[in-house]
Amino acid sequence: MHEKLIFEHSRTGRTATAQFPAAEAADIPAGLRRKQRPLLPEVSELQVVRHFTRLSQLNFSIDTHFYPLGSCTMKYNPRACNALAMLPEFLSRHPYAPEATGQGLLGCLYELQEMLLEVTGMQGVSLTPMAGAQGEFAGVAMMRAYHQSRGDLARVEIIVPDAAHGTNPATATMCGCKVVEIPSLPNGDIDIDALKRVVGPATAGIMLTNPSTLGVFERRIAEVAGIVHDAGGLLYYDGANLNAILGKVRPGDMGFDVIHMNLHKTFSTPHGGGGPGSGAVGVGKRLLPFMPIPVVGTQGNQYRWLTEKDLPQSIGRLSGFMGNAGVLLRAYIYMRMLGRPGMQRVSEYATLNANYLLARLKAAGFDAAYTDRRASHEFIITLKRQSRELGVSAMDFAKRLLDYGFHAPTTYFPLLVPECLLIEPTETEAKEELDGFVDAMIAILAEASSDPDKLHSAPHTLPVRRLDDVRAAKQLDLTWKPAQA
Amino acid sequence: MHEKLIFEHSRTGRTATAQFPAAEAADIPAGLRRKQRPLLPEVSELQVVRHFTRLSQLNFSIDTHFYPLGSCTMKYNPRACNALAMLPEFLSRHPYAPEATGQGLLGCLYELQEMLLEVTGMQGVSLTPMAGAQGEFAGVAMMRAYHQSRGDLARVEIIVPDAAHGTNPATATMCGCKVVEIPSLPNGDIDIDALKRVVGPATAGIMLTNPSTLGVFERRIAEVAGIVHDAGGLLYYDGANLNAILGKVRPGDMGFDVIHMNLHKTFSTPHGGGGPGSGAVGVGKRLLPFMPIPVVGTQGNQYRWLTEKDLPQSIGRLSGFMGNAGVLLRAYIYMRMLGRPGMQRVSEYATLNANYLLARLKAAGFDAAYTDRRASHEFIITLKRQSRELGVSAMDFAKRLLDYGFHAPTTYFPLLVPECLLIEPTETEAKEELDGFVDAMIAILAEASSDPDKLHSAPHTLPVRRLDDVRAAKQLDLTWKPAQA
Amino acid sequence: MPFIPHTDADVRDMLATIGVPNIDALFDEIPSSLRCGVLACIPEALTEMDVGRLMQERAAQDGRPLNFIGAGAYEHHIPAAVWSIVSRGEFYSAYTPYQAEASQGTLQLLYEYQTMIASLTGMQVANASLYDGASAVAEAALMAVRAHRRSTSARILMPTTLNPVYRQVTRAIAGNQSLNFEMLPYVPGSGTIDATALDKWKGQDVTALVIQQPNFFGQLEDVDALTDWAHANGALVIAVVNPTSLALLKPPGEWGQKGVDIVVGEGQPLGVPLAGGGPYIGFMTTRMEHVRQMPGRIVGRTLDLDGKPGFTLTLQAREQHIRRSKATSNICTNQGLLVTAATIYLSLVGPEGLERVAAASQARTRELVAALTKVRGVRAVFNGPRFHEAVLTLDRPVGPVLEALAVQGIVGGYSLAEHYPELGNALLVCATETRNSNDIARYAAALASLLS
Amino acid sequence: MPFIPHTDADVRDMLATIGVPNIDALFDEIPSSLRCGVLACIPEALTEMDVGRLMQERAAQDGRPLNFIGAGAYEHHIPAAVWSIVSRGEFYSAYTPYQAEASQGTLQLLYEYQTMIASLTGMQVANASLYDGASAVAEAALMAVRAHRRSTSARILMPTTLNPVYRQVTRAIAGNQSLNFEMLPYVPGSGTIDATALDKWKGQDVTALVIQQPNFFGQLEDVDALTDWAHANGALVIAVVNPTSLALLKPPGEWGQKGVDIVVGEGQPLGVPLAGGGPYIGFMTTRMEHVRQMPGRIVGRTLDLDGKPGFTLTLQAREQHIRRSKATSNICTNQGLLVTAATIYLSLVGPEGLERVAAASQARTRELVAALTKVRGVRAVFNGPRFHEAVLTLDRPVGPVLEALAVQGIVGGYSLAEHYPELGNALLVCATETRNSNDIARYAAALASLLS
Ligand SMILES: Cc1ncc(COP(=O)(O)O)c(C=O)c1O
Ligand SMILES: Cc1ncc(COP(=O)(O)O)c(C=O)c1O
Repeated sequence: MHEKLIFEHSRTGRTATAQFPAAEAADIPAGLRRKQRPLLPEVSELQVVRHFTRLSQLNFSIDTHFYPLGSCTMKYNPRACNALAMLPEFLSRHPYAPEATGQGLLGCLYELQEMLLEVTGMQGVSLTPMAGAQGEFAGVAMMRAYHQSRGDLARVEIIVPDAAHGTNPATATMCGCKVVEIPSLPNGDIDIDALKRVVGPATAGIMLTNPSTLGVFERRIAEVAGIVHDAGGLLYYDGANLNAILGKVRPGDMGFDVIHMNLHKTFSTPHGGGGPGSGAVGVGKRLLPFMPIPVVGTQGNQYRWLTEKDLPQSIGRLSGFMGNAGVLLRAYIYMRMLGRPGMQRVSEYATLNANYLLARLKAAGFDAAYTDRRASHEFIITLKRQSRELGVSAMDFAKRLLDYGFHAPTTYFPLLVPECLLIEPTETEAKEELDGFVDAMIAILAEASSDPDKLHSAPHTLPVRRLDDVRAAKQLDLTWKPAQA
Repeated sequence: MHEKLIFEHSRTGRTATAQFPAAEAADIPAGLRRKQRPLLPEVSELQVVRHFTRLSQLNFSIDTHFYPLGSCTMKYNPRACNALAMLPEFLSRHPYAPEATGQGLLGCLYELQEMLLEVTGMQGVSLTPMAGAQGEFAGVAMMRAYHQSRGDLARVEIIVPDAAHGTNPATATMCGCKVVEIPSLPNGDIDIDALKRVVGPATAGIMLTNPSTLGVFERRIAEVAGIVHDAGGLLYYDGANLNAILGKVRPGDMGFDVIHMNLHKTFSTPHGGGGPGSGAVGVGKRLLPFMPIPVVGTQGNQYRWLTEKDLPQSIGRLSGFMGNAGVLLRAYIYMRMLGRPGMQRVSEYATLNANYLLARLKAAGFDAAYTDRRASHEFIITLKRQSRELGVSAMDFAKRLLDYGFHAPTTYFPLLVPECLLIEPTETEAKEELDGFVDAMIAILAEASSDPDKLHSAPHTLPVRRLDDVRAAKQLDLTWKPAQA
Repeated sequence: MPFIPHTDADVRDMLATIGVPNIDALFDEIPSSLRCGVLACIPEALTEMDVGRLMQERAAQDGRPLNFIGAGAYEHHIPAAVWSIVSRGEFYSAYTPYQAEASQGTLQLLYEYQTMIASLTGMQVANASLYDGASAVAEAALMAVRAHRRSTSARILMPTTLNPVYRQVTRAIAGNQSLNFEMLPYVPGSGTIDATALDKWKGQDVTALVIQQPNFFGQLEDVDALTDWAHANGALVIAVVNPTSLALLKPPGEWGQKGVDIVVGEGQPLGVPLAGGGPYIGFMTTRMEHVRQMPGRIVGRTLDLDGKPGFTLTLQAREQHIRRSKATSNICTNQGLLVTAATIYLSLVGPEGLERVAAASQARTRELVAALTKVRGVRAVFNGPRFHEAVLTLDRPVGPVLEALAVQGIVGGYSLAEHYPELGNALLVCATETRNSNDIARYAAALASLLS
Repeated sequence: MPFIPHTDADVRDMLATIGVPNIDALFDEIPSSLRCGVLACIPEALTEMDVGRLMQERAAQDGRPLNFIGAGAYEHHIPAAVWSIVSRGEFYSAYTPYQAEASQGTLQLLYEYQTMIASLTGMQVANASLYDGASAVAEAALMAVRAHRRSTSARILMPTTLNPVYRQVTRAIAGNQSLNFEMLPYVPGSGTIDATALDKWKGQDVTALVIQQPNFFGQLEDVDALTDWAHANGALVIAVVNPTSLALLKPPGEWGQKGVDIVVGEGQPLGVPLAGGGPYIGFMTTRMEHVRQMPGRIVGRTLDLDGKPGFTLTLQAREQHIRRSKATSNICTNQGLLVTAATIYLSLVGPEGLERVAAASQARTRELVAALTKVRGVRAVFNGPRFHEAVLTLDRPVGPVLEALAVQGIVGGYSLAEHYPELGNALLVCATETRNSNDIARYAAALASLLS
């Protein structure tokens, strides 16, 4: 199926008049007026509906396909969360409307803060960051603010394991810090000796993901915490993998000073083709004064926003209003439906699914990157051997999986494992779905021997064959231009 | 794409527990209790969402494809109609809740009655019939009741042109009447002489569609009306084709005594994969006392339901409550968005599209069934010649059109035109879409010469190839049965 | 122009291709004497925004009172997933799957629905829907007359415990074909069919007996004995059932020795909102031997040219578009979209969920009856087992009490004054799983203060 | 289990395959000293039905007051088609289109969005979104520092007519990288940038000048002169714009002689509901020469193996997952779903519709100002052209008046007391096309009675 560009459906003078008000005179000085209309399509309402409905059908999504994209927690997004977060009263609320008219919404957010405190074991939560990366930013900025508030101005180094997600080092830079990378051991744990070598008076802190992005739990986490704290640094927890440990172990209890959570992962708000997300941050005692604002507080029996007046040392505001409120509502609703035992079940079944899938793939002849380790909620397969022996890459496997009706796992991340697939099935997938995925992997492995070209040229059954990324970057075509008449 | 049956996703003990209350004791005597659970799938919420989302993608629909199904008026269904008819207050209203709590809804329905009166030129409207066929039933039943109320008990014959939709004769039978069929002339008009021959003291009435299902306007309608009325019969208007004449000519003005309207056609409520519909009926003075109940009336400044007490001669109730209220709301909203000039535009552009498409197809070498006639909002192409010369049928064309991304027109109806396609583009399709359809027809005609098997075995690109209808009827498989263990 | 895509240039080109000077010329076959003028009573067009405000205002007028009526339409929880999928354009804006290959989504779903509803009722085959529960009873009566070859009386026994509106609708629809409807009284104490009254028809030609379970009063009938009586007497049995109740109650296919012959009912409780009375779903199931007498669409599984399974409309020779005046019914458009909702609903709740919904509804009604009958002047009318509805009487006329409750935002029940005057100030009340203890307490308190 | 499909049999089989006795064994690498107990503060699970009631109650608490605030978030009509398509699972539940071939729907839509937003702002290229308008200004400041190779001062001139929260956010985000923000005052009479104040930086190294049009007060700046001043002074220009206004106002790409260098803004007015503050859309466009300095995802059109056109993420070497600590930004997840809404919105209204929305909004605000300034004690503060926002002053403190209005269901405006104390009892009000004359009259009447 091919769908034209919406501009190709456009005809001069075509309008969807039910959708805008009658003509009215505008009062703009000539010099400030627009002369030429923008390049927006002139199409009918049916054309819009048909075009975007057809486009939507070109996507893989959780609602249509198994989507084991590692580090992204592509679990079922309950429809109730969307429906209830879109109740008209919530949708029509202006963020600056008086707090008295928003007690319902504020109450939900306050309770969400409380629940996140409980699952993380932290002392304070701010919901305002708009995605994981902004949560990271808030976290590192708070660490800096902490050191600066103590006059400890030399602490500008952020230690980051080599397996870390790209946002970690990028965030450190955005906060004006220097990134110090440390390696991982062959068993997936942090190289403690290397850590010891790099900590010191310049250490602002360390950013860790635990379970790490290698899909294994950092067993010596207490030791790591001790080393960093002893050196005067702080511990940052990248909460992208919270799904693995929900209700089992809490970052606060592991010694972390600050954490961001991807509510769009663990708490199942939509991924929306790229977003929105929410990167709520939790902090320990030391960072409480620095939380980004606004935060929901109480006064008497009313909820209200805490602002710079309440938190004068805050790192400030990160968004125009108060972050992605609608996403927060969805997370709140999800958590209320899971409830106490439901929290634990998330990590239990996510871990069960991952370990089962790993066991089956190993039995089928695939190589785990970390053989003797438990998988967390995700795990890594390396196709290094197949690549060497059969000349097929992890990318070839990924593309061929699409033909079998499965979204590909994350490829080529973490960067330190060659030809890797990072596979995260999540707890909401049924055993049969996992078995089907294993069957596909086995079939593709057979094809890799018998007919490797089938892999190289995959996918074969999608709207387009493999796309030329090099051409895309060299012959930049980033906007459509009308044909010259 | 193939999607398993939902039962094949089922596993004993699997549940979607967010969706039902906690266990509670039921109090049922043993003899009245169910022993074995019904065969409902045991699946997760994600499996349900994924299954039905995937199923939906296997459909052609207005929202995804041009759908020129003749006699069905597959026009754009504005999304606002759905959204606003589903406001929570409307959805949660119990039909027996006191009228005082339903003035908003009743007001809409009352105004809808008024608007339908205006566009039909009738004297009274009842909204209660739940589809066109039930509207027909109401109409014929009223005609019978009228004759009976006058003691004119011999009038049991309903005259129906041979081109009539199957529901017309079927309805007459359901009303206990006898069907008398009259032929059409080669130019598509009714055979007036034949009509004169059959009318008489047994004539209850005639059921007409105008423009007829042959896609042409019955020009001698006034004469037809005169003949039937003079014979003591009544005139029934099948309003399926109201889209053709909206705001141009009114059935009441043409002399009809009763009309049903398919609100799901002319007034664009959804077709829903087969329904729901709404077959509101309008009546002239003579049939006013017989309207099916309930009807919305006023009392002071309140709206209320008129029932048997108000209309003691009513043919009675046709539904458990008051018909398809939600469909009626959608029609109301649509009519309010069209407004006065919008009504006329419907018929103008529907007719323009049909005549344009007809002109282009004729130019491309296709045969119109009624060559020298204007198309109404639809028209008939006959492939009799191609069938004889090339051995391809109208069905082959229809199936091959699916491969080109167009839903097929209505095939083999009306029954009297051999190898026919009844084509109704509707006013909401753009010229390019019509041109694309013509291009496909031309391409298929070329294939019919060069490669007729391509047509015989079409479709080729859909989830299934051509299905064996004979097998379906002979080896009945109407419900899924679990494999015997 | 709202919803019309034509540009001026399009119109010019199209008119030129047709060879007419303007659009009006396309209407030249309509005698000019018949052409109508402006439709003065149609208001000016509103934008979507304005019609949106209008509808919001209308909706606000009606509000969302707390509802305690059932009487044939039941307020159950509808999972959010149901209508978010039902509203997908591919379901919403498709039509009857005449082109099977382009409609496999709808067709497979209907096949799944037929399987579920057949199993729920304990029968072998189901159709793809009728209009609603009431009209389905009429269709069942007509079908029984066709199916029962040995009966010539066209006599249908209808108990007064059958929903009175269903009785009216059945008369209005099937009455035109000279069916004879005879009434069967109920026992005042139990509110169930008076079995002794059946003696009157013993040995006579009766075409069919209709049994509603739970009956209109919410009471449970002795369906086994009634079914066996009918069969022994050579009559068919038409069961009218609430689909939710079938999670707990014996399915009609197992009533008596042989099970019933035709089952119909209102499918609304399965994921369809109350919506002021419709659109709902009429369902119908039967034994395989009667399948050719069924009205309505039926979907079958078959194979394609490659031998792959697929779905198609089948047994169309029963239908009006083929058989015309000899069709089993005139039904064409049915309630497809609502069937989509019901199928998704049943898949979400599954067998366990439906059971729990049914049990919770029964329990809530028990609680409601207990709370309301504590109010002075209120008492329960019938003994014996019931499902999730009950008849109460008040010590004064029901109408004004219901109106006073409505002012307080409570829809307190359905007055039986019109259809059952012999019951006095009777009121049919219902609570499903959606009513909680607070709701019930609120109703009881309001009623107590009104009756005090 | 809610959302978890595992049956007991599944769990047994899976544990056997893994070779562990129970699920808990899978957590054996977590030191037992770290394992936590029950999460006592998490309430028990609610069913969807119960959480539904809870949320309805919360929503009812908040109601739907009549809104007259803009201040960065605008209440426009959102066609019903927008969110019915946005909520489709294929858009809602997909993620960043890493596998281009399986994400052509999202990718083509983003390419269409980039085209629309670039054209609307008069620039050459756009990214696929940033978080919101405020953070987009911060990203623009950082980008300007990277893009302006000849400037070493990292000095950004920010007018006080720029949204004060945008200024705060920009400091909070970009401040960590040692940017210097210097303030530019406004002229008290016109509420626009004081051009004479620019003399202070004449000839100095200024990296960029930020200009908001319409500015925070709703007033129109002299963008041509300001842009030309900046360029003449060797500075880049960052425009902050309201996308609706661009249907009427000269696009930043045409400001002054050369057009601006970077454009950012809040995309919320394009089909995104107010929703209590988010999620919204940060948009950014620039000239082609700066494309490699842009933060965020960018989609490009390319060819597949068969030479067929298709879409893919491109220029990824700018991004964190490739460039890590040297990336243009740390942004990863963006506001994709909202961009979907904006693209559908812009397609529905088209160029003519957007113009009408803008003109109607301006007219309604004109009407609002006229009506409110008729109230004794209310006057407009600034002269000169404005778009759809205006600053008024009252004869008494604004806070209590707003609270009193809220009690009557009116959200009367945004108090400027905190950010612009020099304006006295000042209030920023706004009316879009969604406010009609009745609404305005209702507000004016309420205000009149409060101030009387
Ligand atoms: C480990 C890890 N850290 C951080 C992030 C960044 O989160 P976000 O994409 O919400 O900014 C991600 C998400 O992709 C992640 O997987
Ligand atoms: C001419 C004509 N009459 C009657 C009908 C019956 O209408 P419905 O399908 O709503 O019962 C139709 C619809 O298919 C029709 O096309």
